Amino acid sequence: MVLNNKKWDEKFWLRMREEVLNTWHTGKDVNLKLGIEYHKSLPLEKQFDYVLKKGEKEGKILLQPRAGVPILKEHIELLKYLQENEADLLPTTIDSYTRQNRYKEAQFGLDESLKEGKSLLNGFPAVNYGVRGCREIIENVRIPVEVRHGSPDARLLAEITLSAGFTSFEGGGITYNIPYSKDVPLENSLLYWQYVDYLVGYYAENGIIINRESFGPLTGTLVPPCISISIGIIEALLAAEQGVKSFSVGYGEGGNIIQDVASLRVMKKLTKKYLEEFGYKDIHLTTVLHHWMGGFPEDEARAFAVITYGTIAGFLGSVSKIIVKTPQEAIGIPTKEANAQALRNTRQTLQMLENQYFIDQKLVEEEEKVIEEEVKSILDRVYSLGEGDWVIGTIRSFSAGVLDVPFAPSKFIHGRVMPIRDNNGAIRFFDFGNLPIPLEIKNFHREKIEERVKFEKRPVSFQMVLDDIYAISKGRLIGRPKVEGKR
Amino acid sequence: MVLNNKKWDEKFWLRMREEVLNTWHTGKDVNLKLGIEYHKSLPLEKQFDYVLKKGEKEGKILLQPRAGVPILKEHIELLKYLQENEADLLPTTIDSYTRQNRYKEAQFGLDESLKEGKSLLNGFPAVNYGVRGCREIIENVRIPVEVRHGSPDARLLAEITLSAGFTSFEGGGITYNIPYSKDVPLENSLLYWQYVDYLVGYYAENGIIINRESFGPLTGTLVPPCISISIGIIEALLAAEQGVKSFSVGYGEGGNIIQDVASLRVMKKLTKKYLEEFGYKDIHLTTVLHHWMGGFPEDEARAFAVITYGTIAGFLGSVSKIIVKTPQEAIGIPTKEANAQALRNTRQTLQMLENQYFIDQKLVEEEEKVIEEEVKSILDRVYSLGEGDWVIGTIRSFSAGVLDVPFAPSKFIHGRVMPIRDNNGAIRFFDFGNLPIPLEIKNFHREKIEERVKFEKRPVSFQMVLDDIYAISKGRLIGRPKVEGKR
Amino acid sequence: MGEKTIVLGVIGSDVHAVGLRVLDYALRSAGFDVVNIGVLSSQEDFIKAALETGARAILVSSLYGHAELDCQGFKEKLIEAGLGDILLYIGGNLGVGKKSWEEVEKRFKELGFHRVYPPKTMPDEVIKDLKEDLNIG
Amino acid sequence: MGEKTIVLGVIGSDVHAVGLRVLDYALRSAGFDVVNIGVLSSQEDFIKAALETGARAILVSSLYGHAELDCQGFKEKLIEAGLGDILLYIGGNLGVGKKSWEEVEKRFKELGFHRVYPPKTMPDEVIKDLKEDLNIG
Ligand code: B12
Ligand code: B12
Repeated sequence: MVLNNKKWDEKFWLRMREEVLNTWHTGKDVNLKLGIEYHKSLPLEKQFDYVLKKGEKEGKILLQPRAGVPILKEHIELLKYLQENEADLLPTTIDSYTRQNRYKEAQFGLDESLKEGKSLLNGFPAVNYGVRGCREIIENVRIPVEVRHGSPDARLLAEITLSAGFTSFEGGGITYNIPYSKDVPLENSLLYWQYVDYLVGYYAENGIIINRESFGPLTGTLVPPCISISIGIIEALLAAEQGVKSFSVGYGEGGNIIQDVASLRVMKKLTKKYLEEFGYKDIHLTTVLHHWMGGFPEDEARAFAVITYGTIAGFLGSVSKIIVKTPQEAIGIPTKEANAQALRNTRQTLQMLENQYFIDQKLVEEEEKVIEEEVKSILDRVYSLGEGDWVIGTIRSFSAGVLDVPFAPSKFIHGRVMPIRDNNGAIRFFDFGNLPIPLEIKNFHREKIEERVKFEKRPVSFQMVLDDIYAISKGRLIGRPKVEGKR
Repeated sequence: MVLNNKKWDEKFWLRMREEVLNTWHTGKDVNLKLGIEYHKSLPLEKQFDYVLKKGEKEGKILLQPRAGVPILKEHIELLKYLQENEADLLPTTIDSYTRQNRYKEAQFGLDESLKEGKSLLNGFPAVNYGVRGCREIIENVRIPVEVRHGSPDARLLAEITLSAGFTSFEGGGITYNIPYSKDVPLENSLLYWQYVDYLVGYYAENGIIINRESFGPLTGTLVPPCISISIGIIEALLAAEQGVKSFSVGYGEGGNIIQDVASLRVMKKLTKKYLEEFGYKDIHLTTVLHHWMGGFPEDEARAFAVITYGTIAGFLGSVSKIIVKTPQEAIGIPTKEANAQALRNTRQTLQMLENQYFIDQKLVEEEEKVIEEEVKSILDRVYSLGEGDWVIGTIRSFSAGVLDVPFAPSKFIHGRVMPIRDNNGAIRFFDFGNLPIPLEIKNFHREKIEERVKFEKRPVSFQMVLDDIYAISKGRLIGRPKVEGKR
Repeated sequence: MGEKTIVLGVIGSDVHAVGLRVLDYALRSAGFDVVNIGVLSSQEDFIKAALETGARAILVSSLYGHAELDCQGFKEKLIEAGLGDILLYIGGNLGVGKKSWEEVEKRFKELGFHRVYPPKTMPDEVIKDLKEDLNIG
Repeated sequence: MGEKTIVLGVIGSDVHAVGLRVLDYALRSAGFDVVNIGVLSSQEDFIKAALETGARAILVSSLYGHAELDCQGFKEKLIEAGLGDILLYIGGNLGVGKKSWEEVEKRFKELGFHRVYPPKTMPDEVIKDLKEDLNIG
């Protein structure tokens, strides 16, 4: 079979499906028909896409935490607690062994956790629990639940959780590979995710709308907007081709409010445009802001500032939902209380901002223009490299550096782009790698960086990038050099 | 002697001074000459006005907490802790008995506090400690300290604390009377505060610049901007006449960011204008934002949101300093840790906002115009009622309702103005009382309120005002009615 | 005066006027005859008002942290004035700083208050309690 | 290879790459010969790299919370491979959730690590320790 951007043949899918369901014993219990029936029995309030639409109608930005613990009972308690504390949408974050399909290690971690009565896994091992265990989650909460993970190959995870009644599934062949793997070729992950999208499409054909979400933040660390937006659009196109009908594009807060708002707007506008242009006209498209995804301050009071601060961009960018960080981000997996604190903090901020659209439209539009041109020029090249096929274009683009992600562990990318903040904290390119950015815009980046160079009286260097990586965790947006004699 | 806005005669002052120093035994130890000498020996870093200027030069917004406990040693520990936790300027908040000149009760509270080893007073009883005790504070910290209180009659307090080396003194004949007293006539408080201003002027003549600050927030509860700005300007003029050379006008956050930024700008611009117009050209003028001064949410996570949110207006309004609230505001006098948390939260926010002036100038300017006209029209009337004398004008204006403060306890005001939030959360007038607001602007307020009436489908009423009073403490800016069936 | 007369005020050197305003409005709306003596009221002010109006309850508000000091001996004075049986509530921010609520409540019950309310009490609550304690429908 | 060779990597199924990048840069700048085996490295990967390069220290990074599981038996394997004496550091976010640091440190010392670093350790610190432990000027 050739890997390309064509809707799969059902037979091909069914054959692969057999294999997939056999990779772990819980696969046997997956039954598509029963799964679909179960979904049909779900009240509207438990359906992700319905709640997203309701939020849009009411002009309410929905809040979703991250949360997942290995012991089922505790996981359910956790989710119930969060739904009583301002969560509109629930997550189930999957542990890292499961993400890498290491179900045996996940089982060991789960057994040890049960034995020691404490969490030794960093998430919920859904595959090990199988359909029955997972469904207990859905049964015990009253709002929708999404699977959040980071797996290049989530085929079995998707089969099990969707059959169990989860109504949203995060990830994509790019966004859950490049930041989450070292040596999984894109050819593989794209194929695996076509499988997942096809599965979601299959549900859709049977009247069940499952939301699919792309993981916008990538490495969470100074990712220039054009990169995550371009990749989000590609994943939307790929999903749509396999029959997905509800799709969310995501964006990790950068920190400069103008740039973030501009990015959110461009992301929505262009994703819509590309979807329509390529013939996918019935997709329900939504947008997501992730609170700052890079290194957090350890101090909770400072972390709260980072959280509230991030909420502003989400509000001004009119996203559909915000995925909240917690005051314990720098420390470790948050307690349920910390998670609830973050939700309440975010809700308070949003409700104080009600109706306040005070951002300078002109400044936003200027930035929008830049980002829009960048994205278009990247996507044009991807499309032409793929000779009209987005899947092929994606693979060729990453190997040519036309698509690239800073700080990513994957060895299948160039890894040459290097971001840096300008003097207002916006994320610019210190090194463009092979990204096809128009010369004029390259010069714009250089000028912006030059302002900072002049202000800080030091040349651009990797040290400056390092300072930016640490900056927020040390109390500021821009990694300013230490000044002698100043505290 | 007739009370008017004329610089006092030294002899008159000296005569009154004798009386004042005799109201409590610690008054005897005040020695002007020694006080001035002590100030001369202070390093620049301990001088309030110097640090304010340094902040302006560096473009750094200074942070100041509120803090005061009855036991000297603990108070010093507290201040030292705060100066290590992002405070640029220190406070000494005075207890409420001292504020009302009830030194005997303060002494009882102090003695009981010492006996029981816990704070039974809500602040530091500076008068009871006298010059020597107060100076220990100055000796033990390395940054400037301001006296913060709420006394209609702070003459003795000023004599003692300034002589001890405090370099800033908050209050004014209006702002420390109307919200802080029930039956002190303005005639008295204005006279008492002329005394304090004259004293500060006396120091100035001897080369010692002491900062004076007006208490902008008044009752802290939905105070329309034109009211606090008008009063701040009057207090600046009165202080300047008595020889004050460094003056800060303050403003309590209202909650609508556009309106707050506009207010801060108008406050600075008009205070400068009036000072110059009336011949006070050598005043160093600075501005202050107080984080939201009304009822806070009890939940600390929500309170943090209110704090961070307020910082934005201070930043965008380019104030000289922010007086921070704490996450324990709704609960009680904050622990030192809570105070430090608030400082770190505020610093983090400011440093993330560095260089980001993203507010819509046009929207701000529109709001500025409204506020400016309101203030001018109020002050015009005050001036004409006073027949060219600001002190007389102030007294007559309050008794005519030309000046008024919502929710204030004083019986010497009309107390008829009633604020209400519009549909964007800006504070408007539901009842103008006797304020001389031009008709056109009155209509503007009414239109704005009408938008809310339409949106909420309920008439304007005191219930709506009540909802606004509670709103922030219950999680939002605007007091929306409860909707049946909604959580 | 009648069955539904209550005295309301803020005790001591406390000037917090907003809560008082809110309570006044809510109690009146609920049909009580409110004698609002305002902020900065002494123990004597409360007693005088209660005697003059034949009130059935005294509602003391204190926000600023000195409630404990301000209420010392209040009950004794009430008894002296023949008001030993009058219903006595207190609410606001009763301690200085963050204390356990149990501790605070206990302290003020010892001082003779029948009911003690934590910060952020909504008027509905006290109205319900008043009606119950005063046997009003 | 020489005196200053150290092996650096992220253990287990952990993909956190940013800290590694920073450490790599800082250690190189400080004169070390860094053998960076990247993220998602197994115990065997570390041992192989150390054997091949004659490294004097192994720096294990783990952010994602599974460090304890991933490091079980590591010391034993090192001893088996004749690397019983190699200097062994670990750093990152070592527990799942908020735990007392003392507890975490103790646990990893039991697992055979010579030094254990809390989150947000700055590279300077580990460079200083390395120089000290390896007796490098
Ligand atoms: C960016 C980030 C991500 C990115 C990583 C992108 C990438 N490929 O690199 C993404 C979004 C992909 C991600 C994914 C996940 N993450 Co993550 N992530 C972070 C985050 C926000 C910042 C990490 C970072 O880059 N810091 C900046 C660098 C410079 O600092 P550093 O990594 O801490 O390293 C420094 C020091 O720690 C030290 N150091 C590190 N190692 C060593 C070793 C030695 C020997 C020494 C001396 C020093 C040392 O030196 C470094 C330089 O100063 C942290 C939280 C935080 N710190 O704020 C969470 C965090 C590490 N992630 C966490 C988790 C759980 C995950 C996930 C499992 C997802 C989830 N449950 O939500 C997945 C894991 C996927 C996997 N298989 O590994 C948890 C770990 C929990 C725990 N230990 O209890 C954290 C703490 C967040 C949290 N509070 O829940 N993450
Ligand atoms: C607004 C405000 C002010 C304004 C008051 C303006 C005015 N004249 O009214 C100003 C700025 C002037 C002010 C001054 C001071 N304040 Co003040 N203030 C507040 C604040 C922010 C809101 C109070 C308010 O209006 N709430 C809204 C109303 C509707 O609610 P409420 O007052 O709580 O009342 C409700 C309930 O408590 C209850 N209730 C109240 N009384 C009673 C009585 C009964 C019987 C019942 C049943 C119910 C009940 O019902 C009311 C309606 O729902 C509070 C903190 C907070 N709550 O967020 C601090 C607070 C009350 N203030 C405090 C202090 C210490 C002061 C000062 C001493 C200054 C200082 N140290 O900084 C001075 C005191 C001056 C004086 N002599 O009294 C402290 C008290 C500390 C403590 N108890 O431990 C608080 C808690 C702030 C803090 N955390 O430090 N303050």
